[in-house]
Amino acid sequence: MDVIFKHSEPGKNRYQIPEPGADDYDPIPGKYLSDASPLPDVTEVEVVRHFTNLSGMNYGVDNGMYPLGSCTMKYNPKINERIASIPSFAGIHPMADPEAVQGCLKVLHELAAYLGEITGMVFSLNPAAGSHGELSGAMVVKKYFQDMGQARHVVLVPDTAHGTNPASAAMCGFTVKEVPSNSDGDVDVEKLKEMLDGDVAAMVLTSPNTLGLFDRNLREIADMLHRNGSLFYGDGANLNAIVGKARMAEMGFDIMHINLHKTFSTPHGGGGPGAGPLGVMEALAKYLPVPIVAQGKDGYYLDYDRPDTIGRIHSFYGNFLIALRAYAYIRSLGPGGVRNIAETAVLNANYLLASLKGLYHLPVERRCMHEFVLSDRDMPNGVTTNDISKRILDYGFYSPTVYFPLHIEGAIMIEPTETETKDSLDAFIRVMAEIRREAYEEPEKVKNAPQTTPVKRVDPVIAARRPVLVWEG
Amino acid sequence: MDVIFKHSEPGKNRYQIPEPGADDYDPIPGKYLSDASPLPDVTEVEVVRHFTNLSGMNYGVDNGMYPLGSCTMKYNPKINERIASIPSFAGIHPMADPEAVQGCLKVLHELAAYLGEITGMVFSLNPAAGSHGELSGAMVVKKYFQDMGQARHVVLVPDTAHGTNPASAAMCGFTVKEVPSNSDGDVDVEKLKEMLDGDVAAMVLTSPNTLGLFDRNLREIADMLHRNGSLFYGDGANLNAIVGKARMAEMGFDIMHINLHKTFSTPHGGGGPGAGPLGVMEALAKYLPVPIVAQGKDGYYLDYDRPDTIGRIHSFYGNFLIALRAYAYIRSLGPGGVRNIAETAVLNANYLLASLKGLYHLPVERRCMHEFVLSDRDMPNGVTTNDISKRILDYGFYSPTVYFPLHIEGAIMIEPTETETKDSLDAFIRVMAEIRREAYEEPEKVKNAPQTTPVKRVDPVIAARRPVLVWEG
Amino acid sequence: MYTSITDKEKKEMLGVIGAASVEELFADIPESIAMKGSLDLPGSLSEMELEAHVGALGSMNRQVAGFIGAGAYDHYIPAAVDQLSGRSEFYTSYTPYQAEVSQGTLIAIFEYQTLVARLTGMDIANASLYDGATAVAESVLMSMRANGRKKVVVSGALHPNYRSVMKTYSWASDRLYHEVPHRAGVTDADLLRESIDDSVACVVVQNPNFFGSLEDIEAIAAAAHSAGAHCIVCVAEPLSLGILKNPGEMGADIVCGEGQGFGNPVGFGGPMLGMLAARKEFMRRIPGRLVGRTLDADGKTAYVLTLQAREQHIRRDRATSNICTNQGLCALRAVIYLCIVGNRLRELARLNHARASYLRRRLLDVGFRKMSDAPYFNEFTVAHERAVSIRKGLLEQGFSFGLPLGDYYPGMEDSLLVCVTEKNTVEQIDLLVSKIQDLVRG
Amino acid sequence: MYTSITDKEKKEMLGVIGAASVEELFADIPESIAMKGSLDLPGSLSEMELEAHVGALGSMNRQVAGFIGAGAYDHYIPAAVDQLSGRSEFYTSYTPYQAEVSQGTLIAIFEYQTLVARLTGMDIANASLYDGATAVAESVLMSMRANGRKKVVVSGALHPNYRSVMKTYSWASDRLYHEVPHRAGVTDADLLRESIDDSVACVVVQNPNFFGSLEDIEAIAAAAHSAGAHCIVCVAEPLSLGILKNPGEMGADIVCGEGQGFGNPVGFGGPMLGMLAARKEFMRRIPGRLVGRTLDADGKTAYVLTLQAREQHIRRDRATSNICTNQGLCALRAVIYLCIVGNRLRELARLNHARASYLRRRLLDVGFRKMSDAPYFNEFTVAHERAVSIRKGLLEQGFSFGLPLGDYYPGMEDSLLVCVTEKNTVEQIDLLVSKIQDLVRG
Ligand SMILES: Cc1ncc(COP(=O)(O)O)c(C=O)c1O
Ligand SMILES: Cc1ncc(COP(=O)(O)O)c(C=O)c1O
Repeated sequence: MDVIFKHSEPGKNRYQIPEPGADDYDPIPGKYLSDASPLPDVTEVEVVRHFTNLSGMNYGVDNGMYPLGSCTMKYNPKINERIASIPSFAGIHPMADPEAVQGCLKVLHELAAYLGEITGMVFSLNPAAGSHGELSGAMVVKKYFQDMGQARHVVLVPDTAHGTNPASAAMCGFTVKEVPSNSDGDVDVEKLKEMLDGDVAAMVLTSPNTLGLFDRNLREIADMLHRNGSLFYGDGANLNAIVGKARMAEMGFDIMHINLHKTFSTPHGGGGPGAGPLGVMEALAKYLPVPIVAQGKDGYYLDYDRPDTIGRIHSFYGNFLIALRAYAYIRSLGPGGVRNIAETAVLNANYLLASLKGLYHLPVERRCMHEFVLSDRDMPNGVTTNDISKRILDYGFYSPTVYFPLHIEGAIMIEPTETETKDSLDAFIRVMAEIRREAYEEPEKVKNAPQTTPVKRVDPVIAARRPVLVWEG
Repeated sequence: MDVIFKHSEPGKNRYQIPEPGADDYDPIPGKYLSDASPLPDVTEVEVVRHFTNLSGMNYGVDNGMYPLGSCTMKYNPKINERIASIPSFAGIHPMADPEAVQGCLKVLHELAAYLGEITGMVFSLNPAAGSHGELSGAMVVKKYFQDMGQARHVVLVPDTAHGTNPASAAMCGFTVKEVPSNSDGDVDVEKLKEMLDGDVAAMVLTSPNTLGLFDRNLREIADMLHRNGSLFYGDGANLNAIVGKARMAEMGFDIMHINLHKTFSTPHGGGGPGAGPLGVMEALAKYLPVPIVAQGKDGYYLDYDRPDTIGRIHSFYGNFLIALRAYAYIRSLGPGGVRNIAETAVLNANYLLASLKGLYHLPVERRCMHEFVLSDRDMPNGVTTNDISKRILDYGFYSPTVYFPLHIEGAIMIEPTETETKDSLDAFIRVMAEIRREAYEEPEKVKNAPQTTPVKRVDPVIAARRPVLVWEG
Repeated sequence: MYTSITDKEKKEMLGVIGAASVEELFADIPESIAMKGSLDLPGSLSEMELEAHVGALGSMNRQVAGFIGAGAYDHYIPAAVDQLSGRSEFYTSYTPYQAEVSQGTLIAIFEYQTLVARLTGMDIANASLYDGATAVAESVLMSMRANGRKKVVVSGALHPNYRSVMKTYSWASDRLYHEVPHRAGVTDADLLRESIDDSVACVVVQNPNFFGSLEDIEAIAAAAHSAGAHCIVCVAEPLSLGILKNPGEMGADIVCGEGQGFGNPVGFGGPMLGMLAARKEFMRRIPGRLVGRTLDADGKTAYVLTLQAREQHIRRDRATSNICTNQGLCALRAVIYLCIVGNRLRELARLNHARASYLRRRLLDVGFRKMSDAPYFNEFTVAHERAVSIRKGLLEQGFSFGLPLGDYYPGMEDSLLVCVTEKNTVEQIDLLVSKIQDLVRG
Repeated sequence: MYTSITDKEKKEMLGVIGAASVEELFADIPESIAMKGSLDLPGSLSEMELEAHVGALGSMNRQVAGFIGAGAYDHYIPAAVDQLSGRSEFYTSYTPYQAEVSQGTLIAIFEYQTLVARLTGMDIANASLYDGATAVAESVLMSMRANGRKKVVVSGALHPNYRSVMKTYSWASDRLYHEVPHRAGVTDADLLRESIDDSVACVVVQNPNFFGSLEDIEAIAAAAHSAGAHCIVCVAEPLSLGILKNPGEMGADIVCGEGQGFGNPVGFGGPMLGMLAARKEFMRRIPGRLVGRTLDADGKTAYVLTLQAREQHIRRDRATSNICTNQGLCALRAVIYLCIVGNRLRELARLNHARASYLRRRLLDVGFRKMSDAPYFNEFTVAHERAVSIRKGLLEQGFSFGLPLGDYYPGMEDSLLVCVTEKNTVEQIDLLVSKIQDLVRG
C-alpha cells in the first residue's frame, strides 16, 4: 500500500479549526516562526481508509492465535479498553492537585498491593516497560552496593537470557558475564559457582526461564548468591506460568519486574505501550524510584520524600492507563481466576509440547511451564526455522518467537497462553504437522512461504544495506 | 468461515453474571419455564475473533469507494459515531418524564426545523427508514382524501421508480399504475395526461429521478396533478443532488420523505438502521404521524393532541440516534457546507459520466445530477452487467447498483457521492476502462469474476431452491 | 466539510465534462425553483465545537436510576458488543447486495436468524424489521396474506404504542381491528374466545404482557387455532426468552417483537430492533430480508440474500412488505450480545426476575397494592393512591420510578409499571425503597 | 475468566501429555516454594460490576477546567483517532517481527518516523521511546556514544522531571551532569557558554522551555558546536512544532521530547510518547526500533524493522539501549492525528498561542506579574503574591489554574505556570478571569 503522503494535494484537507476568538494578543516575533508545511494535505475519508486498510495488513490476537513465545499474547478483554477510555481517568492531568486525582492514586496504590500479594515484593509502578523495570532494578543494585560501600562491577546473566537483561545491566555500567545452562535447561550451578566472587553484584534470571522451564536449582542459586553478598534479580516476564502458584519472593529473588502487558493482559499495541513495575524485597524498598503512591490521613499522595531512592525514571508516574487495565484485569479475575491463568497456560503449553515433540526436535526433553522451545535441527531439505515461521503465516496463525533463546540453534519458541481454546491448539498442531510433511515432500512450499499474506517474504537485507527510514517523495 | 455455532462446546463460556443478591423473591412457577439452552457456549475470545474476521469479509465505505447508485454511500464522519454513543443520549429512556429528556427533544425539534428549511416542508421524524416515510406519506394521502370525502384509489408511479414506491402505496390499499418515461429520461407528460382522472390520489416521483436526472417537466407535472386534485409525493432519496440548490416544496411536491442515512450521512449499518422523516406542506401538517415534538412554555414536549393525525407509526419516536447523527452532520456543515454537498456530488458524478460514457452505453444522453445509469447493451462476448459488477469487486471497489431502474435493461447505476476524492474517481475510471478492455480481449476474466474476494461468485439459485435460513447443526 | 475536490481539480474536471462552471451542471433546475440565497441554518462548527455543543444538549437530559421498561429495556451492554459492531466494515456497508464482499454481514445475519428462531421456538426468522410495533403490524399483515382473512383480535394488554401502530396500519390497509380488554392485567380469556370466529385472521397477545404479567399462551393459541386463526405472540422484553418457555412450544404460529434489549441501548427509543419469526409455512410470505446458505463458484459454503421475489424491488406493489432499509446493525449487535452472554442468558434472566420480585415485595411492604397475582418476569404493575406524588419526589432525587399508567389506561392513574434489570443493584433498590418510605410517610 | 478449557477437554489434554493432573505439571516447583493457600485478592467481579466499580473510582477524580500543561497537554482528540487506533489488528498485535503480516504497523510507523523527522527538521526518527524524560536521557547517552565525551550540560529551564530523570540516568551510567540556571525564565546564555568545553558531549535545552518561553536555540547551538558538542533540543509541547521554526533549522543535532500532545490523552501522565529524531550521522547509534523500506520476494515495496544490530536482542550488552517494548500505539495515534489535522496544525497552533496570550494579558490586567518578556507559545509563567490562595479558591470552583512552581524552583512560590489549549474557550477564559478578579478583590 502507498504511504499517506502520496495522497497529499494542496487544498484537500478541510479539517476545521475553531476561530481563536481572541484577537487581543501578543504575536510571536517572526524570527521564531516557520512557514514550512511538513504535514500531509489529505481529507478525512482518505485518512480513515488508509488506516482501516493498513489494519487489514496486520495480524493481532483478535485475529487468531499468536504463539509468540516470551511475549504472552493472550486475549485482551474489551472491557479493559472501555475502562481505559473513561474520561474520568484518560482526561486526568498528571500535574493536577492530589485532592483532584484520588481515584488515579487509589488505582495505583491498590495495584501495587495486588502485585505485592502475588509476588511477595514491594512495588513501584513507574517503569514504562519490562526493560525499563530491569534498568531501574539495575540502578537499585548499583545504589545498594554504593550504600554498602562495595565496588561490585559484574552482573551475571544466563545464556538463556533475554537481550534486555544484559543491555539493562550494561546501561548501569555493569560488566555482563554469561552463565551457561546445562543440558537440562537449568543454570549450570558448577559453572556459576566458579564465576561467583566479590565483584559479582547480581545475577539476573527469568523464572521460569526462557526455555519455559522452572529452574530446579533455583533456591540453591539464590542461596549461593546471597552467601556471596550478591543480589538476585528475577525477570518476571514469564510470571504468567506461576501466578498464584508460587511467589517470586519465596524463590529467593530480591528484585524483579513484571510485564503488565504480558501476565495482566494489557494489549501490546503493535509494540507498546506496556508497563514494567519494579518489585523489591522490603529491605530494598527505600531504593525504589520516586514517586511512590502512599496513603496518608488526607488520602493518597505521591511520596517524593525518600532520601535513598535511585531517583525519578519517568516523566510522570509510569503508564497509568496500562496500570488501570491491569487493575481491572485482576479485579475481574479474583484470586481463583489469577491462579487459573497459570494452570491453564501450563496445561495448554504442555498439550502443545506433547503433540509437537514427535514432529520437531525438542532440545530439552522435559515438561514445560507456559512455553517451550523446539528447533529446526531435524528438518530435511534445508528447511529452516525462518521458513517454518513464514509458512505458519500462510495458515492463518502468527508465528512463534524464532532464534531465541540464542543458545538454541534455530529456536522456535511457542507460547499458546491460557486464553487459547483447545480448538485453536488443535488447529495449530495440525498446521505444524502439515508443515513438517511439506518440509519432507514439498519443501519449496515452505521455503517460498508466505504466499497468502499481504506481501510476500520481506527482504531485511535490502532495508539495512541502504536504509530508507523516512519517506522522501 | 464457519458459523459461530460450530465452536460451541458445553462449559466454554465463562461470561460472568453478577449474583442476584436478592434471595427473597417469588419464583416463577415451573410451568412457565423452559430449560432448553438454545444459545452458543463459546468464550469471549472466540466471539471477538469470529466477528473481527467476519468484518474482514465485508466491504464498507471506510474501505473504499462504494458507488452504489441511489444509496448515497458517502463517508460517515467519525465524530457522529462518537456523539451517538454519548450516554446522555444513548442511555436515555423513551418513556422517561419530559423534563428529563429536554436534550433529546431539542435535537428532534431543531432537526425537524433544519429539514424544513432545506425542503420547505413540515416534518415528522417518526419514520424509521425511507420506505417507512413513504408508507406514512401514503397514509397521509389516504387520510386527506377520506377527509375530503373523495374515494380515490390510484397512485401513479413512474417506470423509473424504486420498488418501495409501489409497495408502500399498495400497503395502503392503493392501486398502483405505472407512468412511462420518455427517451430523455423525463416523465412522459402526454402519457401522464391520459392517465389523470378523478381516481388518481397521488403521483410519486423521485427528484432528481433514479436515472439521476432532474425532470424538466417537474413544475408542469405538479400543476397537472394539482389541477386534477391529486397530491404529488416526492421521494427524497436523491435529495443529495439538490440540497441547498432547490427546495422540494418549490418543485411542487406536497409530501416527501428524506433518507437521513443518505443525504445526511448516517451510516448504513450493513442494511440499516436509517431514518426516513416525512415532510408535508403546511396544509397537510395536521395529518402527520404522532407524536410531534412541540415547544411549549415549559420546554419541549411530545404532542399527541393532534386529532387529524394518521396515528402512531413507531414504537417510540423513530430512530433517534440516527436523527442525532444527522443533526450533528448539519451543524458541522452549516449552510455553505450543505450546499457544497450537492455541488460536489453533481460535479463528481458528471466527471465520472463524461469519463465513462465513451466506454459503456449511456441510455440517456444527458448530463446528470448526482448519479447516472449506464448499461451493458454494447458489451461484447456476452458480458453482462452482473459480470461487470463482479469484476469491479476484484479491483477493490464496491459495485454500482445493478439492474435498477428496471426499465433500463442491464442498468449500471453509479453514484460516487461528494466525499470521493478525484484520485478515487480516476482510479474507478481506470478500472472501468480496464474491464471494458477485458470484456473484449479476455472475457473469461470478467465472466469468472470475482477471483480475489473472500468467496468466489455466489450462486443465488441454490439458496432459493431449497432455502436454508437457519443453522441446524 | 467532508469533500476534498480542490479548485485545480475542479477546473480539470469541468474541462473533461465540458462545462464552464458547476452552476451549469444544475441547468435543468428551472430558474423559478433554484434557490437564490443561502439556507438559513446555523453556521458550521468544527469537530470540537460540535462535540461541545452536542455535549451541552446531552446535559439537558437527566441521567437517573431508571426503573422503567415498557418496551425499552436498559440492559448492560458488554464492551465486546460495542467494539465489534463498531468495526467500520460492518457499519459503513449497506444491504449485502454484492455477496462476495459481504459475507461478514451475511453470516452475522444468518446467525441472528438462527438465534431468533431458536429463542422463539420458530422455524425461521427474518433479518429484522424497524421495531416491536411495526413487527407486530407486519406479522398481522403476513397472517392475513396467508389465510386471506381481514380481522385481527388484539389483547388489551399488548403495549399501547404497539396497539396504536397496529390501528394505524389496520386503518391504512383496510383491515379490521378488534381489541379485547384485559382483566386485572391479564388478557380476558373468555372475552377473547368469544371474539374469535372464522373471520379472524389472527390473535395478538404479548408475553410478558404490557403489565409485566405472564399470559396463558397455550389457552390463547388453542382458542385461535380452533377457529383457524393464527396465534401471534409479541415479545417486548427479549431477555424473557432466556428463561420462559418459548412461544413456539406454547403454540404460537408467529413470534414478533422487540429485540433492543439484546445489546442495543435504549437510545430514546430508537433505533430499536423489530424481530419476526414464524413457522416455516410463512417462508415465502415473510416480509423483510432473508439470508440463506448457498455455494460459491468453487463449491464452498457461502451466504446470500434469498427469496427476494418476496421483496419490493422485484415484486413492487405485490411485495410482502415495502421494507427496504432495516435495522441490520441492531441485529448484528444482538447476535454479538447473544454470543457473548451465550448460555448464561438464563442466569441473567433469573437475576432480572429475582431483583424485580425483590423490589415488588418491598413495595407491597411499604403500602403499594399489587395489580394481580399473575406471575411476572422483570416488570410488574403496582398501585398507590399517592403514586404520582411519590414518583415526582423520586425524580427530584434522581430516580425514574415506574411508568404511570393513567395516560394509557384511563382509571389507572394510581398504577405504575415498574421494571428492574441487572443494572439495578440491590443496594440501589434498597435505597429506592427507603426513599419511597420517606415519601410515603412524609 | 478468559479461559475456556472444559473439564472434558482438560482430561483429554492431560491424557495426551501423560499427566494425571494439572498439579503434576508444576512438579518442578519445590514444595517449599509452592503456594499453599489462595491469594489474598478481592473476589472476582462480573464485567458490569467491574465497570461500575471502576466508574466509582473514576468519580473520585475531579474533572475540572484545566489550565495546566507542564509536559502533558490536553488537546482535543478527533474521533477518527480513537476509531482507527482502536482497530484491534493494531492494538492486539506486538512489535512487527513477522513483517509479512505486520505491514499495517510498519507502514504507520514509517509514516510516523517521517512526520517526526519533518516536524523537527531532522533526517531520521525512531519508532518511539517511553516518554519525554527518557527520550532526553537516551538522547544524551546517544550523543555521548557518538563523541565519546561524558558530560552533559543541561538548561535549568528544562522540565524539572526531565532533569530528575536525566540525573538518575547520569548517575547510573557514570556520566557527569551539569546544570546551568535560568535567568528570568530563559536559559542563561553566558553561563551556558562558560560551562561548555571539550569535555562536554552535549547541551540540552528545552523549547519552548519549562516556563513556556522561547529560547535562543541558534545561539545555544552555536555555543555547543564551537566546542564540538551536540545541541540537543527537547520539545515537550509538540504542537509548538506546528508554528515555530523547527529545531533542525536552528542548529539542533538531536531533537527529542514528548509527543503525547499529538492525539494522546493526558491519562494521568501515561502512556506518553517519547520522540527521538536526529541528524543522519546518528543512524546506527540511535536507540529503539526503526522501520525501513525494502522489497518483498515479488519485488514489491514493503517495510521491515531494520538496523536491528543496534538493538538489545542482537547486540545485548553493547546495544544502543535496552529498550524493547516501546509506545507504538501512541505513535500510531500521533500519526493518525497528524494526518487528520494535517496542514491545519499551524492554524491550531496559532489558536493555542492566541488564546494563551489573551489570558496572559488579562492576568496582567488583574494584577499578575509576568516573569519575562520572552516570547512564548501556549504556556507562560506569571506570579501573584496570593497565587496559592487564588489557585485554591479556583479549584473549589472547578478550575485547575496553573502549576505552582515553588516545589520545583525554591523561591518561586508565587509563580504559576499557566497553559491554554484549544479546549479552553474564550468564554471559559473570561469566566476564569472574572473569578480571579473576585478572588483578588475578595
Ligand atoms: C524474558 C523477557 N525479559 C524482558 C523483556 C523486556 O520487556 P519489555 O519488552 O516490556 O521491555 C521481555 C519482553 O520483551 C522478555 O520476554
Ligand atoms: C429512490 C429510493 N426510494 C426509496 C428508498 C427506500 O428507502 P429506505 O431504504 O430507507 O427504506 C430508496 C433506498 O433504498 C431509494 O433509493
